[in-house]
Amino acid sequence: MAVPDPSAERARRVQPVRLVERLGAAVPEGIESTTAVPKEIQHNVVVTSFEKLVTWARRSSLWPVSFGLACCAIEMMASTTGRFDIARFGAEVFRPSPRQADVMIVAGTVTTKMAPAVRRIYDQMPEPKYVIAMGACTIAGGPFQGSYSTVPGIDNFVPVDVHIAGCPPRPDALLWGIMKLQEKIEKGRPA
Amino acid sequence: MPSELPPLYPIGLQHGLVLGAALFAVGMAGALTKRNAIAILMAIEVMLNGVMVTFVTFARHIPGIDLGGQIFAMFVLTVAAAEAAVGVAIIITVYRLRRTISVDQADTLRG
Amino acid sequence: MLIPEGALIAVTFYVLGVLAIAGGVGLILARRIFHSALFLVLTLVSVAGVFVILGADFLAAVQVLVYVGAITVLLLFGIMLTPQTVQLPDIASPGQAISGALVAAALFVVTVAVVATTAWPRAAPLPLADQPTTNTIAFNLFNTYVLPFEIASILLLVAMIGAIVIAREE
Amino acid sequence: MTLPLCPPAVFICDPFGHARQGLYAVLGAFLPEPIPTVALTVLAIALVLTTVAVVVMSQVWAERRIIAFMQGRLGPNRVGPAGLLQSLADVVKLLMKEIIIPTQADRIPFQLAPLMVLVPSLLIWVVLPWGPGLMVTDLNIGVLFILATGAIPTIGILAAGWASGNKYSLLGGMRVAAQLISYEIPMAIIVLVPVLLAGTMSLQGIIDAQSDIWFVLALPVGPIALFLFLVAGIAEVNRSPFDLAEAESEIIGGFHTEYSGMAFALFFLAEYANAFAVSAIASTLFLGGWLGPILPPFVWFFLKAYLVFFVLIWIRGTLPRLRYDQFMASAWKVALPIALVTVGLTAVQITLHAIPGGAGIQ
Repeated sequence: MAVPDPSAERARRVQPVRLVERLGAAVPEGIESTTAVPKEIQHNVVVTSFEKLVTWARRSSLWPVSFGLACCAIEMMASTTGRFDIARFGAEVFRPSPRQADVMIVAGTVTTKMAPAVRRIYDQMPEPKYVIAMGACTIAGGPFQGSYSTVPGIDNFVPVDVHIAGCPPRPDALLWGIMKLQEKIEKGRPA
Repeated sequence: MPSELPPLYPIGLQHGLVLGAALFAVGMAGALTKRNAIAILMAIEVMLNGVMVTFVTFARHIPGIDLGGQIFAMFVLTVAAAEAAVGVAIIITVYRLRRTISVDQADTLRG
Repeated sequence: MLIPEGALIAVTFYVLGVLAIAGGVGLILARRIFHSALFLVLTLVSVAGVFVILGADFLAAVQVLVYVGAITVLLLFGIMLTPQTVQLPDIASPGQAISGALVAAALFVVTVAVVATTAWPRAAPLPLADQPTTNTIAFNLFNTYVLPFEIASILLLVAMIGAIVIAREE
Repeated sequence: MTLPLCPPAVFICDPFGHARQGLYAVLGAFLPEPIPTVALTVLAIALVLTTVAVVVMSQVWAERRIIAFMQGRLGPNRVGPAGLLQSLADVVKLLMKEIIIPTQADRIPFQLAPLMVLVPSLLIWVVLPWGPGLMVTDLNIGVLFILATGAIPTIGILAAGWASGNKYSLLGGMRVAAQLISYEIPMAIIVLVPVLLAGTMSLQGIIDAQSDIWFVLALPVGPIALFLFLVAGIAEVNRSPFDLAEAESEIIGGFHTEYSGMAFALFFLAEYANAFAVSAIASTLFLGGWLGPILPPFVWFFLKAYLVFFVLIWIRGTLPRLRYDQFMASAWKVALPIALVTVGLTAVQITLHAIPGGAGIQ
């Protein structure tokens, strides 16, 4: 990046560095890691099928945290209604407490003031956890890019699994994002 | 002693009474040594439980026709409920006035 | 029978009795008042189990319903409504604690001595078969013991009104 | 009833009883006496536990599908046929999730609380009669046992709220305790109506007393009692419209805010097991339990219980959540007086022998 972005700099300052380091190591968490299985028993049928079962369960039951930041959140709410029905994927269980959620749908403009709160919600979620960045503002600041108050993309402080383009993305785009996330979980994360 | 006990019911009268006495003593120790007023209330509940065990043991082993021991245990239960309600109300009032429920500090009337 | 039924009952009785006493001791020794309340629950439930063994099934259910379901919850409410900013050590001064424990121990010894030396009447206990006690209790409560029953209800009413009046904020 | 009952001699009418007799014969042939009885009791407990798990999963699925239907949606339909495996996926996922214990938490009560909530709700299943003689044990104080075990989870919930070290958990815990105590009183009084009508507290005895007429049809007290029982029951199990303890928009889930993974799943399991228990108790006390023509008794039991549970889902899909003061006022100022009057009326009717099907007191 040739031109240093002051807001990006600010966003980096709000991040809790220790936690980013932990994530920066990009260790595959939980059961889906095959590296933990010793070589001799890697072809063990039970382990493999159990792993498959867990992966299947994780991709089939993605409970989002219920929080929204701006206009994209309206589209996120619309995705639960009859026309789109996020419930078909078992993802209508919007948990109010991040402790019980699997996926954080960051929907809307993330301001520098809000960034620590977003990061905190991410930290409060139990592993394994996923993040969907919904909309142009969340991905890269959108129309507010370069503004003094907007974070140019949440990749600066949380690891994002799926980006959904649009301003705002339609609810079907969010559904597409959830399906992409399911594919990603199935293939094993980080892909 | 065990030979005198009927074969169907192995626990003698004395066993139940000793359990009741032990509960009463433990509760009494708690009531005498704790400082938190609610803890004292709890200890008193343990004492009342000891009394109830004693009553029920008597109802079991000295059977009248009317299970009077169990009925008395029920009255003890009633008294315990009333005592807890009034006790907690008093403690909350004391807390509201003095911001503490330690019985050592609620000594306004001491000369 | 491989294991005699009587032995099973006796073992259950002793385990429950030890649990009840352990709950009482834990209540005294616990540092946090909330832990004391949980120990109290242990005592109350164990005593309910003792009641079942002593053939008082109705009373056991009432014990759980009233003591665990109502009185303990009331005490927990009391704990939560009186937050202590300063966590004091909850045991009284050593002198008082030791003398209190001694008095309680002395009482226990005296009671046990009395229990051991008294010549109790040797009436045959009821057979262990589950006789429903509910009917007997209900019948006697409303015949022989109707006056204490009414007094108890008046006591409850007075306690209720008193508690409301005392705890009410003006 | 003009239609014949399912004869217990036919295998399909009483498969559990026949299986029990067969197993007992086989085991008793070469094992000394206490072992077959103990083994069969353990088997019965295992069967009940499995049933609880399956029932809870089916309930969650049914609830999500039915609510979706009522809202003009489809509901879960991607995982397994018609989304049937959705609950299984949820359970496996929750099993494998991290369990976070907050630093502010009081560790031992925090970890003990889910068990204190779950175990009593499983205990209630001990006395639910699936068919004639088909229960783990038939207590002669069955109704009181249900009320007593139903009182224990309050402590667990308060412990969860207190031990989490979170203000929302504490608020949720206190709310739920106040709510459970308030609605336990009308509930305890209203179950006296079937107890008075049957003259016994044993659930099996109450069902036997309904062989002529279901207690819900014992006019005029029957329908009032059933309605009040359902209202109090919904409040007891924290379901909408009385889910103030878990009001997501107010206190982010109440007492289980800080619970994740399996610990949360235990609360979830207890909640649905309780919801089904309330449905089953309502059908036992008022709708004749396993009584019914042609079909086997256990089918009738589950049919009626699921029917009542459907009503609970229906209420959830229809009514908004109450405000807290309205909720408490309706307990103390409406439900309690109505319950008292209903029980009094029942007693008067029974003494006058003016109630259809009433056992009466000599």
